[in-house]
Amino acid sequence: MEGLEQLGTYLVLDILPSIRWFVPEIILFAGFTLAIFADLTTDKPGATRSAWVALGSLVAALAATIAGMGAALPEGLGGLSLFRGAVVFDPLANFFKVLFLVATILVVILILRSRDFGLRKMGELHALLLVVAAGLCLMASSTHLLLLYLSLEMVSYVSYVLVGYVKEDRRASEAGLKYVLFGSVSSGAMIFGLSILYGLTGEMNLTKIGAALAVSPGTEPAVLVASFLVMAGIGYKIAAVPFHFWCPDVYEGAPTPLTAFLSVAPKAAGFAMLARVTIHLFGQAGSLLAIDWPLVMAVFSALTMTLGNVIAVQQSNVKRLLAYSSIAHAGYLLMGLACVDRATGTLSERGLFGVLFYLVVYLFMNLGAFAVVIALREKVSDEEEIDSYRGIGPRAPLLGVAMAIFLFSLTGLPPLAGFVGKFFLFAAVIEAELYWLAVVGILNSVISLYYYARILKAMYLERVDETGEAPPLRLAPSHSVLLVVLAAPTVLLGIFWAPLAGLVQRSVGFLF
Amino acid sequence: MATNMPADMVTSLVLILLLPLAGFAIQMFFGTRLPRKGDWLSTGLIGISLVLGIVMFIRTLGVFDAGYARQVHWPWIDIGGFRVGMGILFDNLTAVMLMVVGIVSFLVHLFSIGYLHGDVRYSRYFGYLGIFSFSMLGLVLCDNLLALYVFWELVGLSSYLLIGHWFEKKSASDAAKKAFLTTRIGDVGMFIGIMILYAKLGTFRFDEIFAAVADGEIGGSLLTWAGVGLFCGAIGKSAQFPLHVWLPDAMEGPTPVSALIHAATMVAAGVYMVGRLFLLFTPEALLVIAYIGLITAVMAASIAIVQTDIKKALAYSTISQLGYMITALGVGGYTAGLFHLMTHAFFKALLFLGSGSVIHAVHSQEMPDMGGLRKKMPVTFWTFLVATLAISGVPGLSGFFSKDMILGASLAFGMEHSSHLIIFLLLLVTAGVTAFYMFRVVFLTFLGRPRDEERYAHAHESPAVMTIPLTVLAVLAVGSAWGGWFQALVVKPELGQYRTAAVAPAVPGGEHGEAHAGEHHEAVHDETTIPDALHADPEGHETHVAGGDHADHGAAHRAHQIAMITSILAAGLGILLAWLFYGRRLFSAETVRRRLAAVHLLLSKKYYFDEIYAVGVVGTTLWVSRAARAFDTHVVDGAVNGTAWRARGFSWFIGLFDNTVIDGMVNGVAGTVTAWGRQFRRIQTGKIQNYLLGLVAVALILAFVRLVRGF
Amino acid sequence: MTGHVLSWTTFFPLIGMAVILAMPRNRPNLIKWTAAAASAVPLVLSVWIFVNFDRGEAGLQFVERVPWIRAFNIEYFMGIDGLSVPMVILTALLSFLCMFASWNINKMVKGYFALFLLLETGMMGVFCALDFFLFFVFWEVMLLPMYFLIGIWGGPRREYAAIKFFLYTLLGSVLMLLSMIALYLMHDPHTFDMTRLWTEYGVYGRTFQLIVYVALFIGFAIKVPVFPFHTWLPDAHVEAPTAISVILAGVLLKMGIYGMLRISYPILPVATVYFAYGLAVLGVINILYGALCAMAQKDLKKLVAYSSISHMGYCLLGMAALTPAGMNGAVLQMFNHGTTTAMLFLLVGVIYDRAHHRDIEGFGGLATQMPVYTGIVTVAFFASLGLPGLSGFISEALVFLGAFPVFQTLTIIAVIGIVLTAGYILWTLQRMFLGTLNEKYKSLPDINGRELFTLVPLAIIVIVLGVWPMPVLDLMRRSLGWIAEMAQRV
Amino acid sequence: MIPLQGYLVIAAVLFVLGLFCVMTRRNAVTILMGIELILNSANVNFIAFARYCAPDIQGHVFAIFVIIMAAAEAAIALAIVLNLYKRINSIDVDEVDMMRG
Repeated sequence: MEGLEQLGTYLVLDILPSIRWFVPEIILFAGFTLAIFADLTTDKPGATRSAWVALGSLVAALAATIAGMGAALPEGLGGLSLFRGAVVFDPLANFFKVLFLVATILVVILILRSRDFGLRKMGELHALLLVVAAGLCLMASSTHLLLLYLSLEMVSYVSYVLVGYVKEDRRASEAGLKYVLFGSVSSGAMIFGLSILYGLTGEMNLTKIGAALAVSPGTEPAVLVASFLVMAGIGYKIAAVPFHFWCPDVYEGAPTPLTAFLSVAPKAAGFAMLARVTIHLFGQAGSLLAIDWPLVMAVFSALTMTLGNVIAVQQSNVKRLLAYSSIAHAGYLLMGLACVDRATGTLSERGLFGVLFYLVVYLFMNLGAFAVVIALREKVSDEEEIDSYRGIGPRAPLLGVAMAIFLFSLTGLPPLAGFVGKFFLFAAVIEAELYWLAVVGILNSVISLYYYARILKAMYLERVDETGEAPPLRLAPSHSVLLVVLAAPTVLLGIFWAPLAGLVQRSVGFLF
Repeated sequence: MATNMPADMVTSLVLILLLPLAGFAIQMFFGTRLPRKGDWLSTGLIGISLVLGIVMFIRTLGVFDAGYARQVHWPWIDIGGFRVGMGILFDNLTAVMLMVVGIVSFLVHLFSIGYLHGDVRYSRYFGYLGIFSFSMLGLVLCDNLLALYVFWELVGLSSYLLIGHWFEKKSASDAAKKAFLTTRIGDVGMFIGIMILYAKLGTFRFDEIFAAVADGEIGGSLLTWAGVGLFCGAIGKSAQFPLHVWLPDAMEGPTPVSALIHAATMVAAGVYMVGRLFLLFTPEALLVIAYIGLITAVMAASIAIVQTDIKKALAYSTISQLGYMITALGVGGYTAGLFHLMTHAFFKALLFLGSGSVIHAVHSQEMPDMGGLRKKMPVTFWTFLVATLAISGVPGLSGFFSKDMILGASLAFGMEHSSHLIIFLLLLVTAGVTAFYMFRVVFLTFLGRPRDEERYAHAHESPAVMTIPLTVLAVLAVGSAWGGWFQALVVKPELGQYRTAAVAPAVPGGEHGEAHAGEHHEAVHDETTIPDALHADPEGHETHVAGGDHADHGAAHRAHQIAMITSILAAGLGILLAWLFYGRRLFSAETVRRRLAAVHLLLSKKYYFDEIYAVGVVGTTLWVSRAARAFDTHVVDGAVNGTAWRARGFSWFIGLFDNTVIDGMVNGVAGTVTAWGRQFRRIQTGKIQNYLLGLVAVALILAFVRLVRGF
Repeated sequence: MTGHVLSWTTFFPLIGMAVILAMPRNRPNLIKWTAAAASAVPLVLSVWIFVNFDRGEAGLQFVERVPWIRAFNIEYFMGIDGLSVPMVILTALLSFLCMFASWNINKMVKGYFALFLLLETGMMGVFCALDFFLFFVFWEVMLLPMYFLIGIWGGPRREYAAIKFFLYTLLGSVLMLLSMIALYLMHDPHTFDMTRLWTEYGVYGRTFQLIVYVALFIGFAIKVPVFPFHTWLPDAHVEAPTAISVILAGVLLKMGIYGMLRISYPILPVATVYFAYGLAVLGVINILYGALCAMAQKDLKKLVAYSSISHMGYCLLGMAALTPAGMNGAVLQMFNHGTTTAMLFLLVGVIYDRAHHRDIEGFGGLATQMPVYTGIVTVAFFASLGLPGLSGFISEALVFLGAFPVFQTLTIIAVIGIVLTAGYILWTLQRMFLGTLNEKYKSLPDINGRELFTLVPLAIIVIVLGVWPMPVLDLMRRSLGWIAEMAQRV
Repeated sequence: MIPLQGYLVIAAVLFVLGLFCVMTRRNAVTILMGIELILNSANVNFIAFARYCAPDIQGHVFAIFVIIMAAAEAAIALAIVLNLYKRINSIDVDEVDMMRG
């Protein structure tokens, strides 16, 4: 295994040798084309052929990634820097790829069952989803300024189209417009930031930039402005406060399965990119503390959490409520990234561990909650108001119990997975001595209970008719399976999470 | 005192104690199913325990030793740092008290069979009598403070149950509640006293406490506070001033109950306690006891004069006589006080049962409805007359001996400390007043012309089951004091018996020059206000105390003579006045009442104690509790929205807070969160321009703060 | 079986829950009997524990230790000592009796009993857990079922009461979460194992101890409840169904104090001694404030709720004294209050089932109509009043005698509390039971067999412990002595 | 020749103008133009840095990519605006506030 040069713990490979490590993304792109062909070959409305192609390629990519994780790297090497330092192949990237692929698979299944899309041609939808998946994988692994921008834009542009996919729905197109405009401005700001970084160091690779910055004193103000602008781009993706304004309207307007997808996968990718930037760009000891990174991140986190929770309390529309709830969870995740290890001055290992762990747990419980919303849209009514959920609990026991598990896990109650995730985040915050942030965090958890419990109150506590029991709701078997598939890990990971902890530790350990 | 009680004595004493309890248990569960509803069972059980009591009493008479005492002690609670035992202490005083409680309780059981015939809760009544006897006997037998407190409260419980026997009447249930709560206030003081002693000495047992006092481990103001604390219990239970208000209301209970509890036994518990813990009280404490007793005696006697209800009159006379006993103990007349307790128990029980038989016959408690019943109810009349003679202190009867001893003790005390001579004088006056109001009752009920023809017509003598107890009590009222056996057996204890530490207590100023080797109470204090005459005992024939001081003997004897003469004079004067007013009607009570209208009103209104307490104590407590509830719901919780309670104008205290100022701490917090939510929600206007504006604005603010603070 | 007696006691109800969930919905009686059986087993096991518990041993017994998450050395560490045995027995007994008290639940029967068994597992777990993480998980597991049990089967304002209960307790427990993590991180090989937290208490600085103590205290104080945090209790009690308020008052209130004795006292000795006086003051406030509020209540259940606040005040006072008598008095008071209040709430349930209202003024003269019921009520009332001969008195006396040497004036003020308690209890007794019977209740049936079955065992315990308290005191005295001694290490 | 700072100033001015245009204009298409301005300001920056500070042509490549992406973005944005126009036959951004709160 020869490489061009050794960049930190990464071995830089030339273009051709890198292809071998780039298989998952290639499969996805192939899948994209296949899906379009599949769709062209049938004109039956509602045909699911393209869906199966999409699923096939996603599973193949997943298999490839897992195989890649197994491949033994030469000792001493943290990872490989492919295509001369553009993209990186390391346990962290692989972890996120697995996360994105699983999320996309689940969303495709959700789309199969949902009534949101009516009987229009679905081919493009599945194809675009594959492109987004590929884009997400790139976001997680790019360490080159250009790749950062390209992967972000790939995901964003496709998402704009997906949000506005249902052309007839006025709210969808309105959401699409808002998403486009807000997204473009943010990414524009990001590029401007990247240009400054490039200007300061003349390098495009994050690690090289980091090394150059450490050497050149007096660049702090410029770096600060640059990082703010980059933060604009990433902040928009993870919907952190002041960049969250698009989030509620887009989540409400977009078709529910896509809202679910947006609330999980791109947000995780945003965190992957943020982690990637902080690790590589500010890898050197003390560089984070120089720009007072913990305070900045902590303020962002506190703002995002509090705003998300406080407005969510006021919501009566379930999708908007889950939108603000996802903003709040972005706040909790930011807590992890605010933790800087006092000794080494770099991002604290426990913080990153907490973020990764929480993202996995968040994937299951959030998708679960959206799955219940979708199932209810099937059975009850298009109405998305909480009051329309009145008395559902007793009528659909599996649905009610699943929703209870997801919502209480989102609140962070043991013995569910949400608690363990929050536990790790709080442990990191306390270890990093950001006590005030920890207190803000727990108060937010308490506030969050109020609006999650409101949904359950509507489902269980409020009785629609005092007379007899309303007719029980029969769920479609695939919905039940899907709910169990999502609920099981939420509970299991709350009780026995050693394997997941091991996986996350392996994907984080090599950095520290 | 090691546990040196022989086995047979232990079994009989435990039997005496548990039989009434067994009666209670059986009555409670199976009472109604027993033939005659189980009255024979309860009476039988208390009878057996009385017989055993008599046997024990004869045993102590046989031994005839003032210092005779047997004790047995078992461990009860042992948790390392805290050890408590239960035990029985049997000495002469206990023997006498067993006799008193046994006899009166048994006779009341008998009397109740007749009096409560056909009552709706007949068996439960006898059950309650059972648990009362058990608690009273327990109180008398126990050997430590904690057990004393336990039985103390159980006696309170039984009096609550018995007073509230006819709970359909609101006045009865009110009286029961009032009795329990008033005595409970006294019990608070008592428990504080127990806590002080336990905290200092680490034990509850009487003998160990006396030993500690003797060794000087505890003294001065702390011991005084403990003494006063314990005495609070007595104030509550023995209806002394200021906690006496419950006893007159307790007359709501059936008359046999009044006889048993509110005349003979329970109210005497306070006196018994002061007697049992006599060595504990420092001179200052004794002084407090004396004056509380005095005030009670005088006040109660004055009220008794104007009472029209026969039971209320007897109730106030009981309070007055209790005041007598407490004063006696206060001035150091240990034997005198307890002797009066015994004699009073008999003749006061007789008076109550007598009044019960009258009420049973006339079906009214108001004396104006009675009159001239002598011919209709001869036995009741003669027994009632005997009791009245006894209580008035007519020579020869039991009352005379005990009351005379008290007057003698108070006179001796008065002669020693001239400033306290007033005690003797007031007691003397009270003796006269007692004679006056007792004979007033006799004249109004039994002599003179019947005032209510219809009631008089069908008045009849009570059945045998009621008259037998009367006659027995009459005999006791007359003869119980003869032979001076009591004075010989029940003698004032001396600290010396309990001193364990070999060395004399490290008391500044050392032994008093002229005092004999005999240890004196006040040896423990240096600057006592009362020189050591305290121990002088008017009876003069301190046969047993080692080395009584002969010099004072003469003074005590002289005081005794004067007291006897003056008491006979006072009694005679009282009887004469009563005869003049109500016998020969030479002076008309009516004119006196009109001329002294103000005084009469004051007395008939019982010095307005009830009204003061109703407004003062009860009123303020209820107001504070309503304020606490309002505070809880509105300020701490804010559950009720503002308008509701302002509209009701609940109370000025809450009215001060406008609900916009305080929305309740708890719901206020929840309120602020939702308020924020409404504000933040408005910035999400849905317009793209505002979003971008928001983005840039917040970004700029953060950047600006960061730049200014950062570099 | 006997090897893992604690695990069986804790998790058998969970098995029962699973069985009930599998049952058909239309067989309520079958469900009820299975639930009763599922809660009978822990009762039998707890009696077995009571018999086999070594009174002489102050340390932990029946210990079960299995690594749960090795990476963060979190262990499944269960064990009990003198402090937890009475609580385990109380939980098992009350849960078993409450099964029968909820016999006339007719709505969503399966859900009710499943949640109830889950609640029992949560409670039992709290008293047996010795790993702080495990303790916290069990602590929170209790919240879920309680929310639904109050929320679905409660009275008219059940939603408000349920969410208020949940928010309060959650606020307390998240503060506990922070303290738990802070303690976890302070130790070199990070650990949750309480025994190591006890022994290596030297690791914490003074200010650290004070801050963590306050955070933990707020968490536990909300559960006790202590004065400013108590406003959830009356609402939760009034709206909860009978069986649930019995469990709420009988067991859940004790967890606050159990938590402080198990965690705050041994781990943070400097802070414990520092705040002892403050705790005593709060205890006295609880006593008087609870009694005063109770006196002004119109609703019988609210009155009993406030009386619970008053009674828990005694525990606080006893605990703050740190003397053997005080500590033993506090824990005995927890047990006695558990049995007495359980009786009171069951009795309120009995009268509510018949008259369908709980307004004290609305009744009158019930003694003539329902003599047996009145008898049991009198026993329960006088036990909570602290009448000697019943269990209430022993624990109150121990608390006072234990606290007096340490806080003279406070104890004297507290003793006044017994008069206030007597006041409101006798007043209620008079308004409801004495006086003339109003015609509306001419036909009220007296107490029936099932209700008697739930009440008589408790009455027997109250009377027996009043006369001979050693069986329970013997259990706890060595462990409490050990905790008191640990709490006073410098 | 023009010093580097000149270009940077122009880029910064372009950036601010773009931002200002986006925030104030009500017409969706005009906002898109504003976005183009922002992107082009970044381009100016890249080219300037590539010319003055960087040894290689990475900066220029980046600029080209930005131009391409700008075109793609314009296409998508205009498609969405067109679709919206069909719905509410107006492209006034302020009317697009059905979803709020």
